[in-house]
Amino acid sequence: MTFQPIKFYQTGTFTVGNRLLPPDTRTVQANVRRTNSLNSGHRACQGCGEALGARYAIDTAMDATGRQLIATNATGCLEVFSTPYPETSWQIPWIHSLFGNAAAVATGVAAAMRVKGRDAVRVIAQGGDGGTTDIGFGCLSGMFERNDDVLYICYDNNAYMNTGVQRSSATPPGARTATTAAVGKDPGNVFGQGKDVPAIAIAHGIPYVATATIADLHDLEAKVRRAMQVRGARYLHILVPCPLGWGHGPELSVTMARLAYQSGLFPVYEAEQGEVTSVAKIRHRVAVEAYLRPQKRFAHLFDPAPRPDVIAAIQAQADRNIRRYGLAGSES
Amino acid sequence: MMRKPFAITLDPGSSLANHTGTWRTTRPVYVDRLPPCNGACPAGEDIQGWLALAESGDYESAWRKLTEDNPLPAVMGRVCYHPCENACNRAQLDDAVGINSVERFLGDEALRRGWQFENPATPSGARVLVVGAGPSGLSAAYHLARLGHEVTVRDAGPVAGGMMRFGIPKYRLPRDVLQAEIDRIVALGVRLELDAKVERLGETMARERFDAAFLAVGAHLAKRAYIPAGSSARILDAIAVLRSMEGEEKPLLGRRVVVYGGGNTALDVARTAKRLGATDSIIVYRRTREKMPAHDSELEEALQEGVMVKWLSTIKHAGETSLTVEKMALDDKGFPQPTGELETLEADSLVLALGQEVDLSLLDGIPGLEAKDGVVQVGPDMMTAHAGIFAGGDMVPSERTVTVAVGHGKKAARHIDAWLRSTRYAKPAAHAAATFERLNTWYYSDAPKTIRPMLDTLRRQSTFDEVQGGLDESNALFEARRCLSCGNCFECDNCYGVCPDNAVVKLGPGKRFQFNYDYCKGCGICAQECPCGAIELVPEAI
Amino acid sequence: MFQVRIHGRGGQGVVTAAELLSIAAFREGRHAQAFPSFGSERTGAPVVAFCRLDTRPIRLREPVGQPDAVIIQDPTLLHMVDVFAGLPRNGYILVNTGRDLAALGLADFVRERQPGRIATVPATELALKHIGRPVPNAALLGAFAALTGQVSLDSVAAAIAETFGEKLARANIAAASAAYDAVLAPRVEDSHAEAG
Amino acid sequence: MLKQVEGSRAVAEAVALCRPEVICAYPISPQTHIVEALGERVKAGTLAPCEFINVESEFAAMSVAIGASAAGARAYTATASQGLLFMAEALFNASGLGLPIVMTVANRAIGAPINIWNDHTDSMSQRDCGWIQLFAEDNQEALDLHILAFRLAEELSLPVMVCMDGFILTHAVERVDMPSQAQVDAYLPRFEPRQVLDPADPVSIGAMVGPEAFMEVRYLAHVKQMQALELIPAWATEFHRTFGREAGGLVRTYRTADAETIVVALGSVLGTLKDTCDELREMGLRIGVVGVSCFRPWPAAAVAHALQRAHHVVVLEKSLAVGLGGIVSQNVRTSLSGRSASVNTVVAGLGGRPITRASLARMIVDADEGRLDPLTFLDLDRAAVGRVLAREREVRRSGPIAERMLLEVKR
Repeated sequence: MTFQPIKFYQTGTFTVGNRLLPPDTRTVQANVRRTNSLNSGHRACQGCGEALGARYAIDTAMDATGRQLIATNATGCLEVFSTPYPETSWQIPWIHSLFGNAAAVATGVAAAMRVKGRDAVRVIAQGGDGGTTDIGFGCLSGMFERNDDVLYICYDNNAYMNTGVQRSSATPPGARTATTAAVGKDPGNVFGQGKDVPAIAIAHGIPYVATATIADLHDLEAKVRRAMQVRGARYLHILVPCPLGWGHGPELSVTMARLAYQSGLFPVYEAEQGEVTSVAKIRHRVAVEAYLRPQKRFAHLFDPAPRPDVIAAIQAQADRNIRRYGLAGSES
Repeated sequence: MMRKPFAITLDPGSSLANHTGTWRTTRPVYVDRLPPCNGACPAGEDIQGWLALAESGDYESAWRKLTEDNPLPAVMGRVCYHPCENACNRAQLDDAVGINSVERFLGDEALRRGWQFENPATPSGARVLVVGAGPSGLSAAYHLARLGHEVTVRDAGPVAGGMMRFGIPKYRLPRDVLQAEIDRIVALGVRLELDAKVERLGETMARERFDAAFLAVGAHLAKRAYIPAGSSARILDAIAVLRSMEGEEKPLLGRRVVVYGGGNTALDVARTAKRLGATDSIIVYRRTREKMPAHDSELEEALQEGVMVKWLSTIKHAGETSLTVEKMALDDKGFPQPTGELETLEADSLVLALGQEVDLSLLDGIPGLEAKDGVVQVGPDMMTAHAGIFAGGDMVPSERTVTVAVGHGKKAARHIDAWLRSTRYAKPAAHAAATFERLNTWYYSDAPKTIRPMLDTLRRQSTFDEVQGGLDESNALFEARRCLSCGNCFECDNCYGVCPDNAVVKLGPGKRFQFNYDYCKGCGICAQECPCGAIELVPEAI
Repeated sequence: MFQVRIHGRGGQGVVTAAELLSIAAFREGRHAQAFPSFGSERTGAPVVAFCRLDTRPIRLREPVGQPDAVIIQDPTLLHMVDVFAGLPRNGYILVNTGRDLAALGLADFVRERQPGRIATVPATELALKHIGRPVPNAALLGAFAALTGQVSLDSVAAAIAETFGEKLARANIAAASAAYDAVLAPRVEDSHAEAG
Repeated sequence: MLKQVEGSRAVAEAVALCRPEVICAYPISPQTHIVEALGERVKAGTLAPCEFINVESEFAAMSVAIGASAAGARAYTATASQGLLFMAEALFNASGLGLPIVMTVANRAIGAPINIWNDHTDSMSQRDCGWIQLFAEDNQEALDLHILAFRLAEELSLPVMVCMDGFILTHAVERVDMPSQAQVDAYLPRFEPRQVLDPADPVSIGAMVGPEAFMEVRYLAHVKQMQALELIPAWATEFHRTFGREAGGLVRTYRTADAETIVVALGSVLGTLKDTCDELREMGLRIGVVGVSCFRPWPAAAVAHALQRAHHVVVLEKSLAVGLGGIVSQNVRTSLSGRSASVNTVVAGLGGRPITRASLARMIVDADEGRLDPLTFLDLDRAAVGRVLAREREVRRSGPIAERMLLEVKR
């Protein structure tokens, strides 16, 4: 088959694969020889967004480092479903220590590699939003502040899923969890709370901070690659929908992540040395309702007593993101 | 080897032992669906198939794929009214894929590069007579030849092409293009005999030992309508006018030409008249624009070129320099009814374009053949009531377009081939339709259609140069890549990428994928994120 | 075993004084144990440090309750803290002051004790003169060597030398020597007087 | 080489001789001087290669050590008191994962009320966290135990805590004999981890283990720690050969051969006890002292053997199991089960209260004459607590006892 350089290949832009693109511009996930860092047989729920996000990120990191990679893992779904004795799904050297110390353990591993002169070996710390934005936040901030040579990846599914969907400081306003009903007058999470950890990471002035979702693989892989080109503390915040905790069909995990981005509720951007350097413009913007409706955790906003006021407040948040990060004006 | 502590330290990837497929309640399966373009093509082209090949820039393979169904892509790329584009799902996204223009590009590319058809399979020894060298006959001849049969094409006319030559003006279909595609069919070993009218079919077949015949003589007899006319009134018929355009003597139509009728032929004549120098070229049609059988694109082009139309009008009387026209009104059933309101229209000549009839004379004396409403009756296998004699094109009941005719030729050829081998050709069952709702259009870039260049109006009014230009290589490629591949896997790797359990196996280029049901938990993300709707979820039998 | 208790205020180098003394004794081949009255005292607060000297290894870890000598780095403590607690009649007393003990209101206290076991020295003045900062500890150790003879001035100087940087060491040693002489001088006169 | 040096600096120098590759530093009194001194050595380049990491908490300190150790580096840190409690979760993790980390605990009380002075409440609170716990009697032993600890930890793949009394030892300047680098290198082999994070041979460390295997994992942890009971005496002997002095061992006895009353204790108070013992023997009392240098694993047999002839056993503790009494006492009793000897618990020196010869002598005489309460608080201000309790009885009211206690003590 005669091959020629591509000016336009419509599915190459957004699908996982792009058979007509030059091999070096294809995604790792499209490759038959991809490493499957998180192997089949793990015990994640059907349609688990975190399982997807973890494989996307770690496969890319393995590819970028020639498999010279060690990962530390906070307690949480990812750890529990990937390594129940007697089986592990990980293909890389991996350690789980505690809920709140993944960043610090990674610092230790990185220090060991440095002291042994094994600079080729790179270290990733990973955890869910609970282990990152709540209980592990001290260690995370410490690792940032020392600028240790660690990439920390937060797989954000907006709540403590491993323990049965309790509120975390990453739970969005209006979202219902097992513990949000207790606070505030509405069943959903109260407004004006929570932590913007990517912004806090940027405030540390670390070399690289980025957000991504499992809905745009090309973007996610590019960010992991960029992160692995940089030395020092790096932070990648990936939105990974959870069918169980969000109450959507297992088939919708990728779609929900995409709607979060399309609605502007989850801004996708990159920052280097404390400055936002690039944003993913929204392609085909949607109203937040399109994102909220399919999720049972937001059902109380629609039924039995519709809450246009709350939905408007959430929309206002999306609009603020779009203004703040300049997400409007899509290129396709 | 390290002395691993019991239970807390584990070997890599050992979870493969855990077959999570047992969790599954629904299972994903790969399906193929019938894309609307293919479904709508009268010639039965695998449009999506050849577009896919064109997408990768492999134009020769694309052309070969195309010509498996249609030997006349350069012609079709010009004269087809492309129902495929009207059906294209992309129209609901931005604009339909410019299938017709890509087809024309491939056809022209083939002519430019001199690509030839592969020579026929092993000769079958069977002899088939094709009567009529129009689109239907040529198509049948082509397919029969490729099936290994010895084909003779006989046509009454001096040149091959039938209506493609005598019905379609050259500004729509340049003759060199037509001729080149005919020559390529002949080069397959088809015997073409011109100025050879078949008078008595039965005898001819018996005498020359033809095992089967395919009749495609078309419809060349102009329908007449009684119009009271003065002796000096100049009244011509459209077919004659268009045919004479192919000869030395150009028809004399005068400065003010009136064409009576509403079909494509009427438009062809009116536009031809313009080009021959008529100041006024007026079409008189008894109904409204909505009811006009001619294709709107043709009408548009005609109007651009200054052709005028009198809607809801009939001609009551034709004089030497003028016509009497009566205004009509549509009744509640939508039929035009006379109003008695008359007006006069200046005209040097009146051309009647009221449709054509078939010359059935060659069927005389063939037992069993029946003609109804002036056309030959055939079965679903295109065979007439007389075994071994098949018919197609304008002479059988159907829409009279080149594309339909080509389709008839292919269909007939398949049945003739089966009949000769005394079997029956069974059409493979069609897949379910690939509807727009099944697509996940997020994954397709926004890319509006490429518009083909048009000749400037001035030259369109004065010359017979081709009106519509073609696409160049780059924008033909662009256009091909706008195809959504509705309903059929095009190996975008989405399913392979989005499976949280690595339960999709990639089989390599052209081989697509398969599911590993040992690990597939049946979450359905693959189906949800498949851009073209080629994955279906079916409940597991429990 | 010879036990010393040093009273002073945070910032006056009380703990360092005890350490220096222990190092001086160590250099003379003896066992020594110096330790502060542990705490988080800030500058200015009363501080106590201890030092034990012995020819055998020292196992005892209790604070010094019955000192053989007390060093008072700051006379303002005299009437604040019971600096003489547990001090036997024949115990040594060294006070950092330029005035005589009567002036400090210790006339009666002194009367009951052996004159040869009590000394005053203007350690802070000497420190300011030689070091430029009011840290009397080195000077007091010089005086202590003269008063008790538990360690030699050379050992004190050596301890100072190994603890401080060269320049600072030289200044402290100068202060220590000056204090040593200041304490020794009047004794010599006394002895002449007796002789005479 | 003989030196007159502060205990913290002596320990720092000994640790440096053990060539740690990663050191986690977080300040807390009275441990701070140790990591400071190590920091100076890293800065000066006399300790290299070594990563000195200023962490943000004790929890992080232990976590960084866990990561470093799991990646095959020799890891060290030091802490005390609240710091030890703040890393408690990580302590269990380090031992559970079998990571040979060595840590100095400069023993200090636990608040509230906050108190920076010495007692053993901190390390006693972690006695069951799976770490080996060694207690130092003086600074010489403190530094020797660290050398031994690294070897022990790496041989068993278990973490080791070296406990030394805060301030009393850490801040005491006294004579120590500092071994040479050559001696330490000869005694302490290169670290060869039992398990290591290495891309060349990937493993998953720290799996989730369910009911089907958890018991077995814990049982094996116990068996592994118990192995130290054989190794420690053997290595104490070898240590003696290499360095020419006693160090480590399980228990140390002093004049116990004919002793009727034996005082059992841990750490620096043993010195004072021995002096007291000598005094009382001059008065004709048959007193002995047993020092427990290895508290975890508990050397049951060795303790039983050391106490076999005693009529009265006094366990002198710098910690209190509130609601029970003695912690060490409970361990001693398990060693003496089925024996007639009385076991008294004497809680002493809490929060830095000086333990004096005089008080000890009085207490021991009482014990020798069988007059000692089963649970005695040495030098307790009975008047003060009496007043508080009396008032408590009058007005039932909750609130900070500590504050009112201070008032009472002042009056």
